[in-house]
Amino acid sequence: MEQNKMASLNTQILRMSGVNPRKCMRCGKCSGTCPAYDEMEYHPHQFVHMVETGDIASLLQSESIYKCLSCFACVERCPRGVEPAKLIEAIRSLKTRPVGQNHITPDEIPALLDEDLPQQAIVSALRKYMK
Amino acid sequence: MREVMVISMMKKCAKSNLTALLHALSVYAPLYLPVNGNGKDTRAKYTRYEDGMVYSTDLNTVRSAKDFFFPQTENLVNFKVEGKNIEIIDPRTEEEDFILFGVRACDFKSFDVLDRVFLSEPVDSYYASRRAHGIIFTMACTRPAETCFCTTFGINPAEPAGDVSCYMTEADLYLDAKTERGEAILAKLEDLLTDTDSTDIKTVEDQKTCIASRMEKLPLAALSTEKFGGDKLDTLFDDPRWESLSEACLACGTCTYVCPTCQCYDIKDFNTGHGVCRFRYWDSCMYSEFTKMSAGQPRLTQMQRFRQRFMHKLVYYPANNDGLFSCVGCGRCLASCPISMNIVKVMKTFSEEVSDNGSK
Amino acid sequence: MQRIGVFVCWCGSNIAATVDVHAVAEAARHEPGVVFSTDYQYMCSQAGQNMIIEAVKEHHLTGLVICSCSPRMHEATFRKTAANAGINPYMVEIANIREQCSWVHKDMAAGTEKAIILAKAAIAKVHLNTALTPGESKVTKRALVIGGGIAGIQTALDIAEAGFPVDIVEKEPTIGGKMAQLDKTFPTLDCAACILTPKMVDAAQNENIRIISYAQVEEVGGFVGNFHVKIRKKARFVNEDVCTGCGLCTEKCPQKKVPNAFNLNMDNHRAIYIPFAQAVPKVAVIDPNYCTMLKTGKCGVCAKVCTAGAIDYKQQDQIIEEEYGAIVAATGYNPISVEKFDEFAYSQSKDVITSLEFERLTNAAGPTAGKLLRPSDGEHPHTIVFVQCVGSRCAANAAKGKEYCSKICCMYTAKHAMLVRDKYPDTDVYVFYIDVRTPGKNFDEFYRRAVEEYGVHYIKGMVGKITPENGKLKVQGSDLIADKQLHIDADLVVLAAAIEPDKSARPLATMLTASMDTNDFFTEAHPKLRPVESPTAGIFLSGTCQGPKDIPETVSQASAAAAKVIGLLSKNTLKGNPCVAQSDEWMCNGCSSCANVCPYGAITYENKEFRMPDRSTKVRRIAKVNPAVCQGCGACTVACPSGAMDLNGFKNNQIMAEVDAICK
Amino acid sequence: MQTITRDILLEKAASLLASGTVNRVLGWKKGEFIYDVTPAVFTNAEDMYRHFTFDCFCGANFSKYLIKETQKEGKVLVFLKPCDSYSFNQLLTEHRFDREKVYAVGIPCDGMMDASTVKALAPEGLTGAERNGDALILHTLYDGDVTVSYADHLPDRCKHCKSKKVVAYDEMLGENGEVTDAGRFDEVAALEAMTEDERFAFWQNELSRCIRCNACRDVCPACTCEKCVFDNPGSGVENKAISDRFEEKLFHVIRAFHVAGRCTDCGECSRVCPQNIPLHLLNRKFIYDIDRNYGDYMAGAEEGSRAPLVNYQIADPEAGEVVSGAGGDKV
Amino acid sequence: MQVNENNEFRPKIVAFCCNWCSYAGADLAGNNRLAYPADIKIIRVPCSCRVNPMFILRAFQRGADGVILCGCHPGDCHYTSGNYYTRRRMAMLFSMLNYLGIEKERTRVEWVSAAEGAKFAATMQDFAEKVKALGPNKRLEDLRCKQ
Repeated sequence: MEQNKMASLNTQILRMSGVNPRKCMRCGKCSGTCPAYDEMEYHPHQFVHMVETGDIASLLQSESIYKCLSCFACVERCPRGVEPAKLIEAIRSLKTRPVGQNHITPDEIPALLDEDLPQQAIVSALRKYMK
Repeated sequence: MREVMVISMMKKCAKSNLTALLHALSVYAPLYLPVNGNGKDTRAKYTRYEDGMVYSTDLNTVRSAKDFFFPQTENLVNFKVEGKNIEIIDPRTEEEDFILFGVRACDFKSFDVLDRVFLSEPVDSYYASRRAHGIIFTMACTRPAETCFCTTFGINPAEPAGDVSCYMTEADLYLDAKTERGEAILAKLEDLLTDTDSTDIKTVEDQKTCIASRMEKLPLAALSTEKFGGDKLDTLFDDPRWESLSEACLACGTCTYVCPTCQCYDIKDFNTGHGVCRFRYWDSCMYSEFTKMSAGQPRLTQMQRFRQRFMHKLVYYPANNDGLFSCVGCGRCLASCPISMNIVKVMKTFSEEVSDNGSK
Repeated sequence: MQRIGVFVCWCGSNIAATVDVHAVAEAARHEPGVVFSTDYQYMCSQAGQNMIIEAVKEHHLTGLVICSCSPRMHEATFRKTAANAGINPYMVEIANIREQCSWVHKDMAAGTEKAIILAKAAIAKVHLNTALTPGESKVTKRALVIGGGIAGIQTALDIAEAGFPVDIVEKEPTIGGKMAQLDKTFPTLDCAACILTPKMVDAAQNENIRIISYAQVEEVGGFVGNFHVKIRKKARFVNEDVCTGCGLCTEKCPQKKVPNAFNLNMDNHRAIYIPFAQAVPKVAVIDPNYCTMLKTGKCGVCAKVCTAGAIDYKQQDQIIEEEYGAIVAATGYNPISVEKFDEFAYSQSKDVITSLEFERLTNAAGPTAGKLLRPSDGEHPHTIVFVQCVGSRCAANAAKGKEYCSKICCMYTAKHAMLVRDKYPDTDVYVFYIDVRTPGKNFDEFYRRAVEEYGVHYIKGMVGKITPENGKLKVQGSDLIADKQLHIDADLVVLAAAIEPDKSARPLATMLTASMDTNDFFTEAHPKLRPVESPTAGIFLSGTCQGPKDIPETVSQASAAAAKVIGLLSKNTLKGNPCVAQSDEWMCNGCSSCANVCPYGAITYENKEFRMPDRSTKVRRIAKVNPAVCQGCGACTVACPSGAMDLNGFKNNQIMAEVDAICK
Repeated sequence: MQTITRDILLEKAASLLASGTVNRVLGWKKGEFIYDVTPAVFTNAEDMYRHFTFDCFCGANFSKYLIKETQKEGKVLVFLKPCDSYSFNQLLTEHRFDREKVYAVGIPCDGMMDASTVKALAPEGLTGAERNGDALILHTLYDGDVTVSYADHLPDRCKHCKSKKVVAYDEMLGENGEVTDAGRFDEVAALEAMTEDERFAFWQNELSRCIRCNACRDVCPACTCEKCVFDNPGSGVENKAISDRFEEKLFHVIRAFHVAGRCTDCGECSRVCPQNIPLHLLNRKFIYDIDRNYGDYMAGAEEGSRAPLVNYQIADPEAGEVVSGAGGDKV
Repeated sequence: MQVNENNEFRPKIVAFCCNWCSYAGADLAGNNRLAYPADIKIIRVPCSCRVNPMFILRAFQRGADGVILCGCHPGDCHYTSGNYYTRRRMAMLFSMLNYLGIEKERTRVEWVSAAEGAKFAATMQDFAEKVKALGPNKRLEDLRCKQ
């Protein structure tokens, strides 16, 4: 039963993201390029691998999905066009879409802003949290 | 043809009883009548009547009524081949009576044009048999279209002839038997018909007057055959205007196939794998392959083929048939030609005064 | 009407056991046109063949139907029999009643019924057969090799050795190609120049070889055995026959700021130059874009110093026209441009270089005389990072990069890493790799030596970002084994750029009507069985123009191509396959659909004047099939909407007659 | 946007004739009624002032006539609507005429009415029509004036217009439009969504009306064979008449196949069909299949482009994957 | 329509096979005595790209109940690219036939190499069964050709 649910979650992630994790050739360039690498429990190439193998549960529970900055560097640089960030975004959406599940509310954002935060990151943040 | 003209009382049928009338006719013999289409094309076409069908009052069917006597294709003879043996088979079965309902005056006149071709010696027995078994109910045209010009050829859409002539009014259908065969069939329908009185006759006469006045107001009412006829070969054949008239012609066969009087056909063998079907089918003088012989085609250019069609209708046919033109002014070609070139434009062009660079 | 004889073979019991051969012969006898029908134990035996010959004579047969084994087995046999009997060999049709009937149907009734139908289909077809004669064409005994790299040189040498004249057309002023730029070669580490330059000299001295350098093919006409080629030899403003290659002009020329392409623009040469010391031909060339004399009419220093009087400022491009029997494409490769990969900062830092640039930097004849120095400051680098697969193995739809593996990078990177560690043991060398691919003789051993003996740090992972900062290159990459992100401060980064076919290959392929794949590599006639031939007859492929290759593979392919060329040139005439396409010029409307699908470029167009049925004359564009080039696939017959194109031996009406007979 | 009127075209033609740029003009000649416009060649401005017309009934695609016209001496002026210009390019791609012999003037188009559409609105006694913006006023003999929406009653090909951009011209009059997509595959998709039985019934009903007049073929700018296989006794498929229902399908399938990848979707086939068979739905099916399986391709959009059926990609889908069955949407 | 003694429908099937791969594959099936229904009749063509859509329609007209076209695997064509054109052409044709309501199981393209005798036999077996299940071809028949 649980397995079925996970399988359907997996399908949903693939559909939402439009990502085909099988295209990954395990070069690790996504993780090589990721600015938030050290913050993460699971790294971009692992995200892809875990989705491919169906290990969704661990991902959903991991803080890593909020650590992704949505900078899309991995999407830009992946030689195979796998687009890991889209996958992460899909997983995050799956978690935050149900009412009240937001990791953080919009009201909390101003308090978290600091001077050095680039504009791009703010936009990314909104993209992340205002689904 | 052989019908004996009769004078008998016109009958009438309330329009509310029309369905019952059609049903009764279809019981008498297979009945074909105009019915609107149910696909992408909703225009009327002759359809074998089945209960539930509704008679279409459209002015004219897309294809003419000639199909019933001269179908587009028909098997003439079959050859059955087995190994090196050949057996000859006549595919015909006994022809039965059938009824054509709603034929307009122009189409009815076209049968006359065809008869002169197929019923003169040697008689075409395939055509003759069908002609003998067809019972025709004609219908007067109350709303002639802008493309109508039957009056140019002396046809009166208010007096459509046939075995039975019909007139449709708001409330009734009037049926006027014109032949014995028509009378006989009306006699069988007597439960559904009532006799007419002077008011009815006046109603029908009023309709005829109305039709006549409407015909006069049509845009093509003034079209004249003055410049045409059996004796005009020399004046028309070499006229340079054929070039420009035929310039845009695509050489498709639309005009000939919708025409009620075009009667050219070709005969061909089809190898079925078990033998041969020898069939005839409409041909079109517009086609480059028309009357092609081993030495080639007699008419080499589209201009020549185009000219052939109109010369045939307006000169050659009348020359051989007591001045009868082989056009009945139904207007189908006007509506269907892809490039809108047609007999009216041809006639009008040649009716214009010729400038000095015109025909000799 | 044909007079057809039907011969049903028993094939011992192979056919007769499950097909009633008498019934087949009997059924065939009743078919229209059949005047003789019989069955026999072994049709292919001498006795059987004699029986056929007798029947032809006795019954005046014009067509034969043999109901027997597969035509792939004995069609040729029975065609010969027909010829012996005095009828055209192509008046024979085979009904395959063994492999496709008796052997696959156990039921006698079903097998016999099917055999009869197959016989009838063959009879129906033979009714429409016509006599066919193969065409012949002569062979010009001269070959053209396009490209003077190691592939072209090897091919030319082999052809010349066999005694045939061969021309090498090279677009650069010297032959040698990429190999001349390399330092050492893997896996033996011998020096490239030491093994290449003797071959270059051999080529120059071989009397069967003519080297047309600084030249390009401009036009190709004709077909296999009879190519007509126009070659443009660019003006080098130096009389090749007179120049002694002394090099004095290249030292005296006042224009010193001409980027040296041979050294990948890492240093400069003069406006008049000899590309490198061992150039062949060793003749100077003037770059007209930089030469003051040619640009302004003032200078003339080189002419003044040239004792041989070889300088000719008025020299014009020269067109050479020549006939060839065979053409070999050996156009080679180039590294892709890596500027598009922003993350590797190639455009931002001089210290990010490509592997080919690295070759020049370590080459004794290179800009640093073989000392490994950073291009930015000439300092010795202490930390070097090699990045593999730059632009190789990308997704098919990727905006930058290639889908294929460039094949040679793993090995040369190992070589580079090893050489660095050998010469400069104080240097740290990191190689980021996705996979290390070493299938080749002594290849993996070589790579392992780099790791085990020379201590190169191989990191499974990829570099994500390089940032130049304070004279260093901050390399950020992943280490997938250690599961961490690495940050290395490097002095030099070497990118193993993907390789791609030379840009000149595409227009050349069009001229040759040779097909190419989507990556602009030439397509081979068959990927396994005809790897050195192009589908276009008479066009052969040598080296990397066909796909990424290392030197040993390139040389093997070059020799293989030469062998094919020699085979072709040793024939005096070529006999064609008569089952070729034919266009009915009255029906053709010249739309070019057929030429678009023809894999052999056998179809050309011409404007021809016709007297039309309406007695007018009209010039019409019509297709012509060259029967010497057509291989008879029939692709054109279906591409042609008007049915003007038909295929001899498999005509539309023949196939339809078979269909009819089968479906009856 | 400047509205292109008869006067503007007349003026252009007259000046090109006067300057000697062209020696004749391929244009529309007014007919007896409002809708029966005939393509004609004018050799002088005087004739044009008398007979030339331009209104919303000038739907005929002139490109095919250029094959014949360019055989003559001198340059011919042709007015190209967006649709016509695609055919123009396609014909050039197939080397069907000499571009040098044509002076092409592009004109914008916002949809052309055709005869059968207006005749359907007023089957009897249509004496005239006028267009005023979106209002099309039909004058009739028996029902007075009938006003309908122009846009609503455009024929299918214009309702689902593929492009308002003239892609080939020497000179453009008015403002060029853009490539549009007005849901031209909606009808095909609806048919694809039916079951096989329903589709068979639909096409049986439509194709059974065919009278093999060949108008669709003869008007088609992609059908420019010297001799059509259906006219060639040697082809084995020649037939002049439909003697069996099979032949309806044979003719229309083969014709659609022969123009597949070359058809510019001008819709002339459906316009001229005297039996109102929606023939464009066959051609659009091929275009739709090509777009979905081999990438978007518009024949005639670019001169010299390679038609999809004389081209291939190694990664093309297999035949079995392309066939879209009942309700079949291809993923 | 053909029936056998048990009054069972026997389909007529035309198989076009390219000379270099599929025809050789069929020969190999024979060499290995791999049975498939006798309803299959093979027509040899040089390349699958020689098959004109007209041949396929012709077969149906003349009484075929199914038509299968076999060629070399993509990339293995003896003529390098013939089967790529075949693939597009037949994809288009079959899609169109299905669009007209012709059962899609009546037409098939299959790649069979010279080494795939077993695949050839299995493919033919399967195709014959599918066509048989559909029953006689009514939608593309020509009544004149029926006996």
